[in-house]
Parts: sequence; structure tokens; C-alpha cells
Amino acid sequence: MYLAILLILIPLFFSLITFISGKKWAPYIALLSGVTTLFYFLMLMGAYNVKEKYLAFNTCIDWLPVIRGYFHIGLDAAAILPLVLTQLVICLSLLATMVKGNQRSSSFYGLIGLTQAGLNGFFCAQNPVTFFIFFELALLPVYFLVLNNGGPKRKQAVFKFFLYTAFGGLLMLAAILFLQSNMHEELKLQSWSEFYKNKLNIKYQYWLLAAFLIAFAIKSPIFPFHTWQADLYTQSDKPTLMIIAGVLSKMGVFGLVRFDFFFLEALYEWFYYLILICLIGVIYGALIAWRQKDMVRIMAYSSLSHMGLIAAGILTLTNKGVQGGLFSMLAHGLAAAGLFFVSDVIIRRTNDSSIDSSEGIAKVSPRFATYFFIILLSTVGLPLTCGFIGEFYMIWAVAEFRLPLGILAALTLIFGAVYMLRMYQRTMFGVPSPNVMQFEKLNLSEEYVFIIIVVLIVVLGFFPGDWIGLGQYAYQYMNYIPTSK
Amino acid sequence: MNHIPEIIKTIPFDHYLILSAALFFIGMIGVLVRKNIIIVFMCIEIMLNAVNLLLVASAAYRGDAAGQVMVLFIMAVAAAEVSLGLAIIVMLYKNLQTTNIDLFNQLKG
Amino acid sequence: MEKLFYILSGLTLISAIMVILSKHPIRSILFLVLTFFLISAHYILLNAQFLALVNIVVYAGAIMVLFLFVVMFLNLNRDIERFKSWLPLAAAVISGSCVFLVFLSAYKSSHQIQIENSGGYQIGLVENLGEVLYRDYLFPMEISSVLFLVAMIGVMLLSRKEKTETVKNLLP
Amino acid sequence: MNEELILHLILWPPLIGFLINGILGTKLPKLLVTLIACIAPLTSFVGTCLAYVQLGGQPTNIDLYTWFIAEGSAKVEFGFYIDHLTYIMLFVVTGVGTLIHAYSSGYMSHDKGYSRYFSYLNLFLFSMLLLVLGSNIVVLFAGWEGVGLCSFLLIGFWFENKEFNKAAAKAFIMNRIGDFGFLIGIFLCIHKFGAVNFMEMRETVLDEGLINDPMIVVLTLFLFLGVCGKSAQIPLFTWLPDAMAGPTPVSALIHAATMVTAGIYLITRMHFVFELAPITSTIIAIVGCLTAIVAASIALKQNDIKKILAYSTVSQLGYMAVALGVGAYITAIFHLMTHAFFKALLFLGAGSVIHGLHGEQDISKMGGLKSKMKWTYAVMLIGTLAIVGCPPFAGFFSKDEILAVAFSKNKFYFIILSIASVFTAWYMFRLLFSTFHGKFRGTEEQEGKVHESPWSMLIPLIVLAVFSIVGGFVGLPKVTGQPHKIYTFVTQSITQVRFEASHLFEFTLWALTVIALAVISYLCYKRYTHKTKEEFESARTFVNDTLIHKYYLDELYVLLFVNPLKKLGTWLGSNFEYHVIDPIVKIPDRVLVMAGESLKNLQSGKLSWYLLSSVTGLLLILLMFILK
Repeated sequence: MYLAILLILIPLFFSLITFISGKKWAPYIALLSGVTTLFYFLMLMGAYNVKEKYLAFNTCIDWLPVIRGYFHIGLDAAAILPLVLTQLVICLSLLATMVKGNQRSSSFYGLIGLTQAGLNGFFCAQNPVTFFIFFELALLPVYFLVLNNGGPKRKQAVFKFFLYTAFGGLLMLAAILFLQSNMHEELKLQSWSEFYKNKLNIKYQYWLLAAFLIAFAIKSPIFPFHTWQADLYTQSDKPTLMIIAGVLSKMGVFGLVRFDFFFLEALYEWFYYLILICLIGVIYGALIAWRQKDMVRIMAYSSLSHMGLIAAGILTLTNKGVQGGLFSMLAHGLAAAGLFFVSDVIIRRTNDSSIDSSEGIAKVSPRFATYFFIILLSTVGLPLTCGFIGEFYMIWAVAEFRLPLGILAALTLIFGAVYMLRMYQRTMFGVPSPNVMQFEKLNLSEEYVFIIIVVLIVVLGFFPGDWIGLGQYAYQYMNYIPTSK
Repeated sequence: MNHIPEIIKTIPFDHYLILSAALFFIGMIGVLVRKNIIIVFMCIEIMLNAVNLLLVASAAYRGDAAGQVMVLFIMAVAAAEVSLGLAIIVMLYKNLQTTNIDLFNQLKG
Repeated sequence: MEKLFYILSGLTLISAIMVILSKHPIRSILFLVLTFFLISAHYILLNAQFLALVNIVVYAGAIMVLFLFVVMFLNLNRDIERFKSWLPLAAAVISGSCVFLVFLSAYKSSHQIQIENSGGYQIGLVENLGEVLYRDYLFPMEISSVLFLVAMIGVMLLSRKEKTETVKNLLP
Repeated sequence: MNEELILHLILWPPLIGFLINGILGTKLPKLLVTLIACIAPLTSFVGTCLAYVQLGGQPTNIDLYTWFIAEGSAKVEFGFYIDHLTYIMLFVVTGVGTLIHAYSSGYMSHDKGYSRYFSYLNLFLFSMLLLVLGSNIVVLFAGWEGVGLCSFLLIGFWFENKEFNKAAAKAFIMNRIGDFGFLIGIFLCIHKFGAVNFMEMRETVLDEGLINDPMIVVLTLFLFLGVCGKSAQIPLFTWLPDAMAGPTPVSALIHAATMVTAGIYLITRMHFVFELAPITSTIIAIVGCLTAIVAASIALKQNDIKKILAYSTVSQLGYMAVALGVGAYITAIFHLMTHAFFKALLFLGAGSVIHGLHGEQDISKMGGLKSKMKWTYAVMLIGTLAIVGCPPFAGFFSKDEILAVAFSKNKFYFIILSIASVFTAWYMFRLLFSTFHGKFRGTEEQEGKVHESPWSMLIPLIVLAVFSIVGGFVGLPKVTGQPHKIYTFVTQSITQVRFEASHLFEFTLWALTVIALAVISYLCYKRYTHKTKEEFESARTFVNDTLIHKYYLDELYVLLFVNPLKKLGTWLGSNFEYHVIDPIVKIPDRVLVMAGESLKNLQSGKLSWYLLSSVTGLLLILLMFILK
């Protein structure tokens, strides 16, 4: 069964068609591609019995024999949630461009397809070499996506982003090459499990761990490697940003899930400090978000804050942490895509992203305000939205780990409400300002985007059980190494 | 004529080695020191010839004609190279009115 | 007979040095021709009679004529060398000599090549050479003809008059 | 009829009402909106009655499905639990809820956001039911946060007013500070008991003797922080007076009768845990005392009719907290119930006054309304008598019981609560007399427009008035020789020793109460009936200023927490981010740039230089061969 690789090939194929198709048809082909991949993935997921088998539908090619580098793509329990997120957010992002006056050139749609292929490959990667390749591959189309559309200063912003990520990627490449060559000689190194089996010498572990952590922290981003984020987010094109904030930012924390268990011994010595740093990032992001005037910057720093929490949860190396981390990726991805689409809608209508310049939108467009509010509720982690489940697990994992850290993490409950409500009240509430009076109603495809996000947020909030259970299988698989020191 | 080649029995191979090395480095120093691009080019020819000499010597000492064939090829390549190189020099001169290599400083990004 | 070798070698080196020492390009060319002749003499000593002839014809004949032609064409009879600073010059000489020294010491430390068989004078004759060339090295031979073709086209392309813009305009 | 069906009947109608009114509200006719909105709580009420009849008072646990699975035994069911405590809360929530829905249909009839209002109100009721019915602490938390959210939405209902928005945000954030404590409390519970279900926790507690276990103390303290937020105890009570920005029925339902009592309910629900931590109980009692007296004293000097009632609510919640602190959980629940009746009555009555005066809330501009709003006056009088604890109104019995319990536990609590009672009587009579007696102090234009409220508002008022009169009879003290019905009812699900006060004490207390009330009412009548508008402007003495500014607590919080954090945020965002973090993480970038700058000269474009460097390269390679 070599079916998982089609998750990469379908979008790739369609994106090639999109590139050569005209401007008129490109959006529809891209949407067809997105939806096809989504349904294909759902089919695979339906056919995949996670209880019986850890890895399914895999393709393994002996690709770089020199370093035992296999090209290995397959579906496993850890990958499912991020994959759901990827397909969904890509579709949503495409839908977001279907609005009149928001269409893009056909290269945009082609690049989105490439991004999807890259991301699917990344989440399906079954060994470090494949992981690294897609880690970098997914980045390239995004670079061009931001470069082609967006604000006036996008070139500097995207260059900074690219430089940071490439630097992280370089560290990771070195670490992976070292890892490949220092593994036990009898292992074939086809899939993660063989890496989990092998124990590295602890003195290497420190260096490798540091390299991986920096690479992932840059990618997510996690404090203090986040300074590219706010600039990129404000400058980039918002449908692209839905993908960047929704899915790309999850690559870092997903990497933590994959690689943490290689370096258990080193991590056991460090994780107290690492979690502390992540949590400082949580508070730091929240405090900055509170004082920003630009809507997109608020969302960016809020994203930083949430990613810090997710990373902290995963770094506790507990079942809860990994389970909740994977679920939080989905929850935060949906909410982030929603939030940035909200900013897109507002910016397109009022030409301004400052929270002071437009107010009273709720009066003019109550539906929009309602959608925004539900997405916001998920972000602040209100129960019965999916954001709550994720946040609950993360704080729980940290609190079980060390109570004071848990208290620090739980502060996000307060700060999240503070900055989010500030943004919401300033823009949505109040007497409508002149530039808001002309606020157009949401049109059909915008409405679809919001309805899909909102419905998923609520449904996942009510019925998270099976989804979050997937993390348990992922954790069991990784963790047959003894957890205690 | 038959006695002339007997020389290879009396001269050690090392001497040819040293001779061709010396020629090569004379050429190299010429390349480094001279500023006139045509002379630089000629020095490159000296270097090529030094290599040719060594090839012929080793062919003679090993009794293998393949070395001489190599020399033939080198000559062919050298001829092609010289024709192209001189054409380039002419073009350069037309544009810059000089053959001083210090003035050819456009070779940077 | 060894004397012949040493005399030839000495002359070769001296004329090669003269190539790089003489300030006038024409003199350099003439010394270079002399060098080529001397190298051809070496070839004869080494049983490579055919190559000696080819060397004279191709190098001392064709190539050197090309050089002379270009020098005349560009009217480079005057001395253009301006030694502005001695530093790069010294650096060049020193590094060149260093390489030579290194080479020599490398040679000293390597083990000696044994002479297997001195072959005989036949190997350098046209007959023998042609046989090897057309039997063992046929393909490279044919390829080298393509090389000539390419060189020919390249030269023609280079010397063609640009209609719209010269290379100078292309330079920054 | 099976249990699950009954549960569905209780729980879901408000949610369905919310969805219908929320999604289609603007398109539906007003009458239909009203009907849907009012039928939803009514159905829940009927469902509650049915449940009581059908289940025969048996505690019942119903798990709908597994919400999510934490590790091991801590499986979080989407589960519900009905026992006697739940019944009381259910009756209060759905009963008072239904009345207030009906009242709102009159009160809000002219508002543009009519359907939005009702959808929020229904959502609130759903969250409250979730809170009350939840069989485990996580479902309770879901309801807990849900009511906070609805409170936010309803306080900021008129969102065009920025002050109201601020009040809404303040309420939500203060609640969130409490929720933060609650969440930590939940994790500690799971850690300690390995379960989230209340019954399982109780079994664990019963199995092990855990008295004064430090973990339990910490846990209960965190939970109490949550209670402070939701039930407006010191130090987190300042949001409640501001929450009066919302429509008056909302204040009655959320900020008097139901939501704010959620904290009391939580502690009662988990009393078996709190009993293990005497330290926490003492803290609760002390905080309750302080809250009761502080809020009552602030209420003395307020002129806004709703603010007076709000502080009164805070003060009454303080009473309940004291009852909880001394271990009289059932007494607290009893007071919760009677308080729900009379405080809802007072708020709705105040709403009626405000409605009649077209939005005027300042009592210094009222007066002499007795003749124009007879019904309102009557019910307000009943409400006032109930809250000040005049026998035989509802408040008398419950308050009396709290005082008695406090007396038996600690005289200090008793004294403070008695003083708070005196304050209560004073500010309530002040409110009553200055509003309804004397002459009208507003403009003549206002006076001409004063009208009695419509029947849709009066009927709920009358119903509540009746309950305020008779509500206390379910908890008669032992002196009367009648059974304490609440006690016998709730004690089936809560194990608690009943406090017995001596007959002598009871009689003394009654006599004192009556005498004190008579004196205070006389004094107030004298003082406030004929006061002019100007005289309401209190002299600017230190005490007055402090009370009017609520002991400067808000200012203190702003000074201590809000401003420093704001400054920190600004500084981090503008300076630290760009001048510290960015340069540090840019170090590799800087190094690369510097390296590039310095190596750039190598690429000089000079042919001779290139030749030289290539020869140097050759030299190095050869050297490498030699040295190898």
C-alpha cells in the first residue's frame, strides 16, 4: 500500500496544471486540488486503523545509501491531526481568495499547491532525512508567495524570515547528518522507531538537541527567536498568512514531537529551563500583544504566546503534553487561520489594520462580529470550543510537571482575555466610525470560510475525544524507552 | 640517428622531471608577474609545454606511445584555446584600449 | 652525450626566463619561439620525432604567428608595463618559488620511478603513433575535432561586430 | 420516561432557543422570538419538576458521552448529576429565570437588539444549567466560564457605549482571574484524587483521612480564588457594581440571583474537600465577613439605585461565604435561595422604577413615586423588608440562621455581620424612602411621564414578592417547633451537622432585630423622606469620599497591577523587543554580514589577484600532500 505518497503527488500534479492554466481557471483548479486532497486524506484516514498498526500506506525508497538516507513517506498517528489541519487551512485559504477583487495570479495558486505538497510531505515524513527535505521544501513556495503579494515592506520582512529559517535549517541539516552517521551500524534508519531505539552518547545529545531546538524555535516561532514574526505577519498577504500562521508555524512544534524522544537524557536535564523559557515567551507575547495598536501585530504576538504554551506542553514529555500538543496544533491552527482571515476582511474593507481607526463594526455587520467572536473565544480558550481542550491539556501537563510553572502557564487565561477583548472591543464595539459605515456585507465564500471554521471550533469543542486520543497512540509508539531517568 | 635516443639510458628520469617543473614554474611566475595579457598568455603556453615535455619523457621511459598521443591532444586543445583566447583579448582591447590585466577589474559580482 | 641534454636544458630554461624578463612583447615572442624549438630538440632526444615536427609546425609556426599577428594588430610595440607596487610582484615571485620548492620537496619524499623498458625509437614514429591514435584513442580524436569546430564558431562569434551595443555598454 | 430524556428536557431547550434566536432572530417576528425565548426556560422548569417527580429525589448520574480522556482514571465524561442540592439550584435558576425572561419581554420591548438580548439570555441559562448539573468539575468549569462569557455579553449589551464595554471587559477579566485559580484547582484535584467526578472524589476523600493535608489546603485556596472572582468576594468584587451597566433584568438574573451564587454552589458541592481544610474555611469566613461589611458600608453612600443593590448583593454574598466558612453549607444554600427571590425582586422593582422614569437611575432625582407606581412600591417594600430581615419575610429566617451559626462559631463573625445588618437596613430604607416617599426631585418633564410598568413586568414581580414572603418558611428555626424543610431536603445529599441555637439566643436575636429595624426605619424616614436633591451630595469628608470611591480599590488595582503591566508591555514591545532580543538573535546574521563585508575585498575583480590566489591554493594543496 503506497497510498500516502499521493498526498504529495496530487497537489503537486494539480499545481503544475495551475501554473500553466490561465488566470480565469487557476482558482478553480486549485480549489479542486485542495478539495480532492482533503477528501483523499479523509478516505485514507477512514481506512487507517490506528489501533492495529502504527504506520500505514508507506513508501520507502533507498535514496542516499551513503548516509543511510531513506526517502520514507507514510501515515502515522502523530501526523493525522496536523494533516487534517493542513488540508483544511489550504482549502480555507483558497476559498478566501475567491472573493471578488481578491483574486491572485495563477502562480499564486500553483505555489499554494506546492506548499500543500511540501507540508503533506513534512508531516508524513518517516525519518529525519525526509523530514529535513520537506522542512525546507515547504518553505520555498511560501517565500515566493509572500514576495509576490503583500505589503510594501514585504521584501525585507520575507528576507528576514527566510534568513532565520534557513539558519535554523542549516543547524538542523548538520545535526541530522551527524545523527545519521552516528547511529548504530546495524540499524537501517528507515523510520523513526529505529531512531528511538538507539541511544546516543549524552555529550552528543546536548549539541544535537540545541541545534534542533533552535531550528524549531525559529520556525514556530518561540521566544526569543520570534523577531521575524510580527514584521512578516503585517507585511504578508493574508490568505498566505492563514497558511503561515495556521500550518507553517506548527512545523516547529511538530518537530519537537518527532525529535524530543531522541534526546531524552539531555532533555531531562534541560527541560525545566526550556519550559520556563517557553512560558516566559507566553507571558512576553501576551504583554506585548496587549499594547499593540495594529490588529495583525496583536494576532502575531498572540500566536507567539500560544506557540510557547504548546511547546512547553510538548517539552514536558508526558502523554498529556504530546496529546494536547497535537490537538492544540489543530485548534490553534484553525483559530489562527480564522483570526487572520478576520484581519483580511477588515483590511480589505477599511484599508486599515489599526484597532483605533475603525470601530463599531458589530453594528454594521453583526454576522461578521459573531464569527469573529467565536474564533476569539477559541483563542482565549473558552470551554466548549476546541481552543479550551488544547489549552486545558497544555496547562495541565505543565502543572503536573511543576506547579509553579503551571501557575505561570495558566496566566495565559487572564492575559489572553485581556488583549483579545481589547482588540475585539476596539474594533467591533462602539459607535460605527465613518470608514466603517460602508462596511460591505460578507459575501458567500467569506461566509463559507467563517462557517467552516466556526462549526469546526464548536464541534471539536464538544467532541474532541477521538481526535485527542490519536495523540495517545503517537505517544505510546515513541515512548517505549523508559521515561524516568 | 640511432644513437641519439640512447641518451635516455644515461640521463635519469628525475632530470626531466626537474626540467619540466622548472619550466612550469617559470611559466607560472611569468603569469603572476607580467601585466601584459598577451605575455601572460604566452607564459601559459610555456606551462603547457612543460607538461608536454614531461609526458613525452615518461612515454619514452616507459616505452608507451600513449603519452605522446596525449601530447597531441594537448596541442590540439592548446591551438583551440589560443585562437579563442586571442579573440577574447582582441575584443577586450577593442573595448578597453588596453592589455594590462590590472585594468581588467570587471570580474566581480 | 649527456652534455647535449644539459646544454639543451640550460638553453631552454634561459630562453624561457627571457620570455618573462624581456619588456618588449615582440622579444618575448621570439624567445618563446626559441623555447619551442629547444623543446622540440628535447623531443627528438626522447624518441618523439613526429611530435618534434608537430611541435614546430603547430606551436612555433601557427600559434606563434597568431601571437605575432595579434601584437602587430593591436600595435603593442611599446612597453605598457607599469610597476606600481612591488608588493604583488614580490608576493608572486615568492609564492611561485614556494610552490616550486614544495614541489621539489614532494618529489624528494616520493619514491623513485623505475624505468621499465626504454622502448626503442620506433614508438615516436608516425606509423606507430597513428596506430595508437586511431585504434585506442579514436573517440577522443573525433571529439577533439568537435572542439575545433566549437572554437572556430566561438572565435567567429566573438569577432563579429555587435550591432546594437558593445560589451563595454554591458559592463557596469 | 427515562432519566436521559428528562435531562435532555432540562438542559437543551435554552441552547435551542439560543440557536434559533441567535441565527434567525432578526428575521423572526417579535412575538415568536419572545415565545421561543420564554418557552425555553419554562420547559427546563417543567423538566426539573418532572425530574423531581419521576426520579423520586434519587441522586442520579447521567453520562452522555466521554468528553475527553485524560490519563488513567481521570476520564472526563460529558456527564450530569442530579441530587437534592441540584434540585434547589435548578428550581432557583429555571424558576427565577423564567420569571425574568417574562419580565424582560416587557422591559426590553423597545430595544433594537431584542432577539440578540434573548439569545444571550438563553445561552446564559444553558451555561448556568451546565454549571449546576455538571457531574464533574470540568463540565462545571465549562458552565462556569460560559456564564462569565454571557455576563460579558450582557453587561456590554449596549456596546455602543464605551463605558459599558469597559465594565464588561472588567467583569470578564476579573472573572478570568478567578477562573485561573479554579483551573489550577482542577488540576490539583485531579492530581490529588485522580478523578474529576464529584462522587468519585468524595469516595476518595471518605477512604483516606486527609485532614490538613497541605495539598488540599492549596487546592481549596485556588478553588476559593475562583469563587472570589465569580461570587464577587474581596479582593475581586469590584466588577459587580460596574456590571450594572447591563440591562436591569440581567442584573437581576445574573448579578443577583444566579451566576454570582455559583461560587457558593461550588463550595457546597465540594464541601467534603473544604471540610478537610480548616485553614481555608477560616479564610473563607474572614473574607466573607470583610466583604459583607465593606460592601454594605460602600452601599451607604451610593446614589445609583442599581449600584446600591449591587453592593447589597456583594454584601449578602459575604454572608453566604461566612456560612460556608463556618461549615453551615445548607444555611448558605438556604440564604442563596431566599436571596435569589428577594434580590431578583428588588432588582426587577428597581428596573420597573427605571423603566417608569425612562432610564433615570439616580435616587437623588426620584422621590414620591409611591402614588404613581403603587404595585412597584408594594413589591419593593416587601423586598426591602425581606432583605433587612424583618420577620416573617424570607430574608429573616435565612439571615437569622447565618447570624446564629456565626454566633455559635465565633463571636467576632457575629459582631461584624450584625454591624453589616445594621448597614443593610440603613441603605435599604434610605433607598426605599428617598425613592418612593416625599416629593419628586427630578424635572417636571420627567414627572409628567412617570408611569406604572406593564403587566408583563408586574406579574413576575408579584410572583417573586409572594416567594419573598413565604420563601423563608421552608427553613423555620427550631424554636418554632416546625421542621426545617430545606435542611431535611438537602441533607440527603450533603452531610452536615445541624447547628442548634439556644432558644434564649433566638428570642433575643428576634427581639433585637425588630427593635433595631424599627429604630433604623424611623431614622431613615426622618432623614431621607424630605431631603432635597442637593443634600444628597454628601459632604466631602474623608469617610464619605472613601466610601463613595469604594475604598479606592479600583484605583489601587490600577496603580498596582494594571499600570505597571501596561508599562511593561509597552516597554517590551517597543524597546526590549528591538533593542535587546532582536540584536541578540541577530548575532549570527551580524557575523555573516561582517564576514561578507571583510571577505568582499577578496573578490576585487583583479585578474592578477585571482591568479595569485589560485596559485596560493595550489601551494596549500601541495603542502597538504607533503605534510600528510
